[in-house]
Amino acid sequence: MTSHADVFRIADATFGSRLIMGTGGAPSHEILESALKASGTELTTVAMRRVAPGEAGSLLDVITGLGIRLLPNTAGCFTAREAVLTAKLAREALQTDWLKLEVIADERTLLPDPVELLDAAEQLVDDGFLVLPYTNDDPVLARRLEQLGCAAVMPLGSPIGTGLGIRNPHNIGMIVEQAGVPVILDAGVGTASDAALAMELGCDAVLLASAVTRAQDPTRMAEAMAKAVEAGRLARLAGRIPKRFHAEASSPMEGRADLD
Amino acid sequence: MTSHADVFRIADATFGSRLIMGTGGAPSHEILESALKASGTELTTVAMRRVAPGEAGSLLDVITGLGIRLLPNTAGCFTAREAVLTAKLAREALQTDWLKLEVIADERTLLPDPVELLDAAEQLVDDGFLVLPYTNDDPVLARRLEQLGCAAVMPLGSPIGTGLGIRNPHNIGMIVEQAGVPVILDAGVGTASDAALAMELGCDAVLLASAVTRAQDPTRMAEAMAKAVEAGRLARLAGRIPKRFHAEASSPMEGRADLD
Amino acid sequence: MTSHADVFRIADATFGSRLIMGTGGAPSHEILESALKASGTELTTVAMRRVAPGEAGSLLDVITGLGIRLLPNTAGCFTAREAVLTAKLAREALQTDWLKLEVIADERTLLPDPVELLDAAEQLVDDGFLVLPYTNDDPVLARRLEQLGCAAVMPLGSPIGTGLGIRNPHNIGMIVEQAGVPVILDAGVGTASDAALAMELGCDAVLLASAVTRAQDPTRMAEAMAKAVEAGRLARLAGRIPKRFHAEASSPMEGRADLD
Amino acid sequence: MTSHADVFRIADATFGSRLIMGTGGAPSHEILESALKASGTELTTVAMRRVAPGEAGSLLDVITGLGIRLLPNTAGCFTAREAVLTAKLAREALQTDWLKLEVIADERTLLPDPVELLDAAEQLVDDGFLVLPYTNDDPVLARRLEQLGCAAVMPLGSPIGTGLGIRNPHNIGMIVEQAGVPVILDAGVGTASDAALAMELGCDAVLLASAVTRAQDPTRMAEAMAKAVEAGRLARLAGRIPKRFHAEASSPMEGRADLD
Amino acid sequence: MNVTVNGRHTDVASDATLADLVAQLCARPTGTAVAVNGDVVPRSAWSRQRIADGDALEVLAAVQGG
Amino acid sequence: MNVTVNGRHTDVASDATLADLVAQLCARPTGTAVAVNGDVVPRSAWSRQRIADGDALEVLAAVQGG
Amino acid sequence: MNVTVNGRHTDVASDATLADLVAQLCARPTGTAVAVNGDVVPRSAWSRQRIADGDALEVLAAVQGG
Amino acid sequence: MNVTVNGRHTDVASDATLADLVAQLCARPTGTAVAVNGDVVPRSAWSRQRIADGDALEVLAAVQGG
Repeated sequence: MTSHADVFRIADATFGSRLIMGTGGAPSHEILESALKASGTELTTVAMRRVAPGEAGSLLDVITGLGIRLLPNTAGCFTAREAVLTAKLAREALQTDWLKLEVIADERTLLPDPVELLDAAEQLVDDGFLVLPYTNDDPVLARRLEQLGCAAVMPLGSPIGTGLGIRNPHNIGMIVEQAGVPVILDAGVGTASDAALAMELGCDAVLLASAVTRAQDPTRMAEAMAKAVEAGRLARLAGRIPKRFHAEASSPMEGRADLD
Repeated sequence: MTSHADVFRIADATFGSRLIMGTGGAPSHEILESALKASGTELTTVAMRRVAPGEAGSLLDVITGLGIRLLPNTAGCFTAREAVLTAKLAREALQTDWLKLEVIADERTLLPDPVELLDAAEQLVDDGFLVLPYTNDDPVLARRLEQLGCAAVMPLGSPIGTGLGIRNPHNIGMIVEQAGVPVILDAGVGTASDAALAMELGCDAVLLASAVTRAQDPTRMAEAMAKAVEAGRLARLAGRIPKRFHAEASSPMEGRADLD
Repeated sequence: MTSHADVFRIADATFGSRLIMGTGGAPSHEILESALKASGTELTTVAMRRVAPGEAGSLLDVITGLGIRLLPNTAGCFTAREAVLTAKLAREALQTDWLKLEVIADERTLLPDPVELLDAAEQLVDDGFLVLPYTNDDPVLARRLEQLGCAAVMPLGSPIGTGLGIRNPHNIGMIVEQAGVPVILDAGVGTASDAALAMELGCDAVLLASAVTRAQDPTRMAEAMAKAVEAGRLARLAGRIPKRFHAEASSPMEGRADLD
Repeated sequence: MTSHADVFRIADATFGSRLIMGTGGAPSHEILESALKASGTELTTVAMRRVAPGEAGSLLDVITGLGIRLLPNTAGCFTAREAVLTAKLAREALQTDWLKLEVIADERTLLPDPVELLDAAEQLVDDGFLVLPYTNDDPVLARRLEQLGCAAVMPLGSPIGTGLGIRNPHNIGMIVEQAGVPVILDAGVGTASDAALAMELGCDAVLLASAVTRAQDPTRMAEAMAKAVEAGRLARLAGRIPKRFHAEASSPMEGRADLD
Repeated sequence: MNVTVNGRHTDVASDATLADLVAQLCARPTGTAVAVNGDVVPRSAWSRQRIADGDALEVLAAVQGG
Repeated sequence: MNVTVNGRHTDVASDATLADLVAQLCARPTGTAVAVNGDVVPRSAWSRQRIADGDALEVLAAVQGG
Repeated sequence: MNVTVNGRHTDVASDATLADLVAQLCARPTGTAVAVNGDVVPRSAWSRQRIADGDALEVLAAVQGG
Repeated sequence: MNVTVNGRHTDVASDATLADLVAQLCARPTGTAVAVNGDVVPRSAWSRQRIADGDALEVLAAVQGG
């Protein structure tokens, strides 16, 4: 079937699913497990926090039990220094050099800080991390991150948790047009059509969490997102019809009976 | 699995698929057959035209071979009189009283003529047809069609063949809010996210043809549309997160290490 | 100055202003008078209601005092019969055969009922009224109203009082493209850019009330709308630059100094 | 009259007009002069290029003849170094320390380079320039520029010369919400409603060039933009009506006659 | 004599004309119109036309609207 | 005998039935319908019904559409 | 001996190692990492490394996020 | 004496000043600025400053832009 042959690559790793589902925001590990399963994701994010007895272990059990690859993030870091140290702790704790790099400017917008982000990305690439940076939708910043050696760029559709979808498809289109590494839409997805649109714009994958974990029925929404990402990818590959101002008949106008 | 229990009803008939794919615009019967199969549709439209030896038979063979129910249309009719006679011919030819009622005002917009449409709908309902009217996105006209006894209402997203998607989601939302019969988005879909959006707005199904048959790869686009409709339906049922102006973290802000 | 030569015609009447401001929703006659003056409108709507002593007189005093032409409406009528009788009462009361024809389908959407609207329009045109029908944004209904002899067509941008602006610019564009009488955008305008957009789409005028009368500062909003309508009209006449996907420099790239 | 009291301030300078019109793209000095006059602008941009005998002088004559303040830019600079030197040459040539700072990343998008832009802004502020930076629509970059001491921030609506208007009103809204210096929408405006929208979003002014100089009738478009900026500003101050999903009558439903 | 005026039952003198009624209802007749049993009566006829028992009258005027 | 079939003037045998005509036009009659002078004639009647001089006949079948 | 663990002042035995501390804090050490005074200490070194008076320790593990 | 002016190799008199050069290039010096080897030279210094062999000069003026 068309979609199966179409694997998604980050560096040397390949994935059958182009949906990356984060673990943030789930009301319980049970619901998270059910949603992760329904999403079909093969890569999921976790954050690093001070140990709270009992918790941590079971989360990793859920993820590894499902055979999903871990992608630790640096969520909540405001400086390159914090992000780099958090990344090293994550690598030590989880034995992976994959990293979702997040360096935010403030808690209200949770938008990335371009300067700290570039600084952290450079240090971490040099230190051998496989860096997947959460960035804004600026094509120039995306290009600089790629030039620093990031394995992908992950522009936002809209701020984290807003569910506003893709506010600026034109920028995402420009990023896709120029990118030499995978483009992963990260943050802002609110519903299935947002995820489909991201893929139609040419993104290679979609990363989301709240849209699923905070939905009224997370498992069903996870299933929706899985199908939406496949749908958008297939539509991109299938080559959509052009947009026209005027109508074009799908039934032939010739051969109509004379019935008046 | 969630989606399977969720059957789609028109009158007494039930369908597993909420995608209705028309046959118009396909470059060949072979491609049409492949696309219909990939779409998973269980209901498809045909037009009635003066016999062109050989053709007709094989088209019906394709459709019946796939076990798909026939929905003849009155495409190309400009008056109630033409539409009613065409409907009767279709019923006689195809032995079905199901009908996609189309009464257009002109060839440039292919938009429905409200007055002729209502007139034809009334006559055909009285004559025992199961009438599925192609209508514009006016909630008032949709309500009148329902009051006349139509088995569903099929508002357009945008004019036939334009691929402009849903130009007025607000109207579609109002139609869904008031409707007591199924709402089927008909016409205007250009790509997968359009179909998903239709379902997220609360439509019960999506009817499309050109978006698939005129795509560069019709079979792949048919598969895309099938998944998009399921995705949008699941998202509607799952209950999306609300839209917010400001961000909301998906990773906890508490428990962060002190690393500065 | 460009804008002054550009008069707006309805039938044989000419207007210097392309903003038609209705009187509905104003908190007081004083505020209404101030807003009407600031709007520069030369045509304003009133409704016909059972006499409430004192009130009526002073409203007409305000309007005639400003030298503004009266345009009675049939607001609140649900049938052609009600609308026609209301129109005749308005003609008798206000000694004008100008009429804003409004026949609504229900109180929740206040959307026009196409069937009753056409019926009323035909009767009133035959009875010598100058009919300005409030209609939805369906190009076909607009054409039928023009064919019946209406002096203009007045499609909505969005439902009355919603402030949602122009939900379907594509339809308004199609109406303008085909119309042989003035197109007046009526209902839905929420702010100045909505009014400007209407004119850029090719509308001949804009009719609004709530957007001004219910604004926090009605007089200032009236002034805003006056300028917005002029701005949109001038922009339409001036011929905007085409939209481009990629950038185009406004400063020359040649002749730059070699400073690196 | 409301609008006149409402002066626009940059540092200690005040302006009666909130439209800043650049000189780029005009087909001739005559047309430029006519358009500048019609725009009512009190501040205009120029670029610095290698002398081409005759030209330069007359351009300055046009601008100073109209009593418009000069705002030299660093258009075409790709590095902080180029921009700083160009700024110093502009200051020497035009005897002003006002500067529109532009540091672009590439010729295809003409988007600002965040890193070089911040570097140049810091150097120029330290050197006593009044810096007005052309930036993207990232609220974080805008905040950093303000923190460096820029006298205003000038986010783009869309890339220079595209005429795509404001692609991301949400970002512009966030920038306005947080800004302690004037926010001037710079680049992307295509037509009058774009300029009005910018002001409605809370921008303090609009800077544009191509939208006027490359319009079919630059003078008329300049007039359109002048009115659009005033309209949008007034609408912002007047307090628009809220958006509603359902309709709200502007004519009273009470007191209707019983005519059926 | 019992009539209905703008939906309200009203008692009017047996020889009352439309002009009398309108005068009662509003200071100035300008800008008002009258329908009797669903038919418009031109102002010119108000002083002549007597009100009949059981008449349904609608007296309308312009108000803010639209 | 001159008739119009799908808009074309055609000569048919004087004793021709609808069944004969349809057989001429298409290999299989399934999926076709016939209107004579604007009225639908059910398939069951084709073999009985003779074509009359000057008849306007429409013979339709399903094609790709909608 | 007074140290700071995850921001809290804690008293630990004078000969305590990182391994001892982590064992106290969580059932299983898997998925945890430790920083002492801002430097990461690999798990392999935990059993050797003694905690010093006044050390600031951060012990982190994976939680739901992103 | 060979110098580069606005990217072009140019021959100037050995005792030429910046003032001389600018005068050659444009009717009026107003609105122009000069950089020699990457440093801005204020107009006040033009008449004093002699051009040296091999100098790279940029002479700029305002044009339509932005």
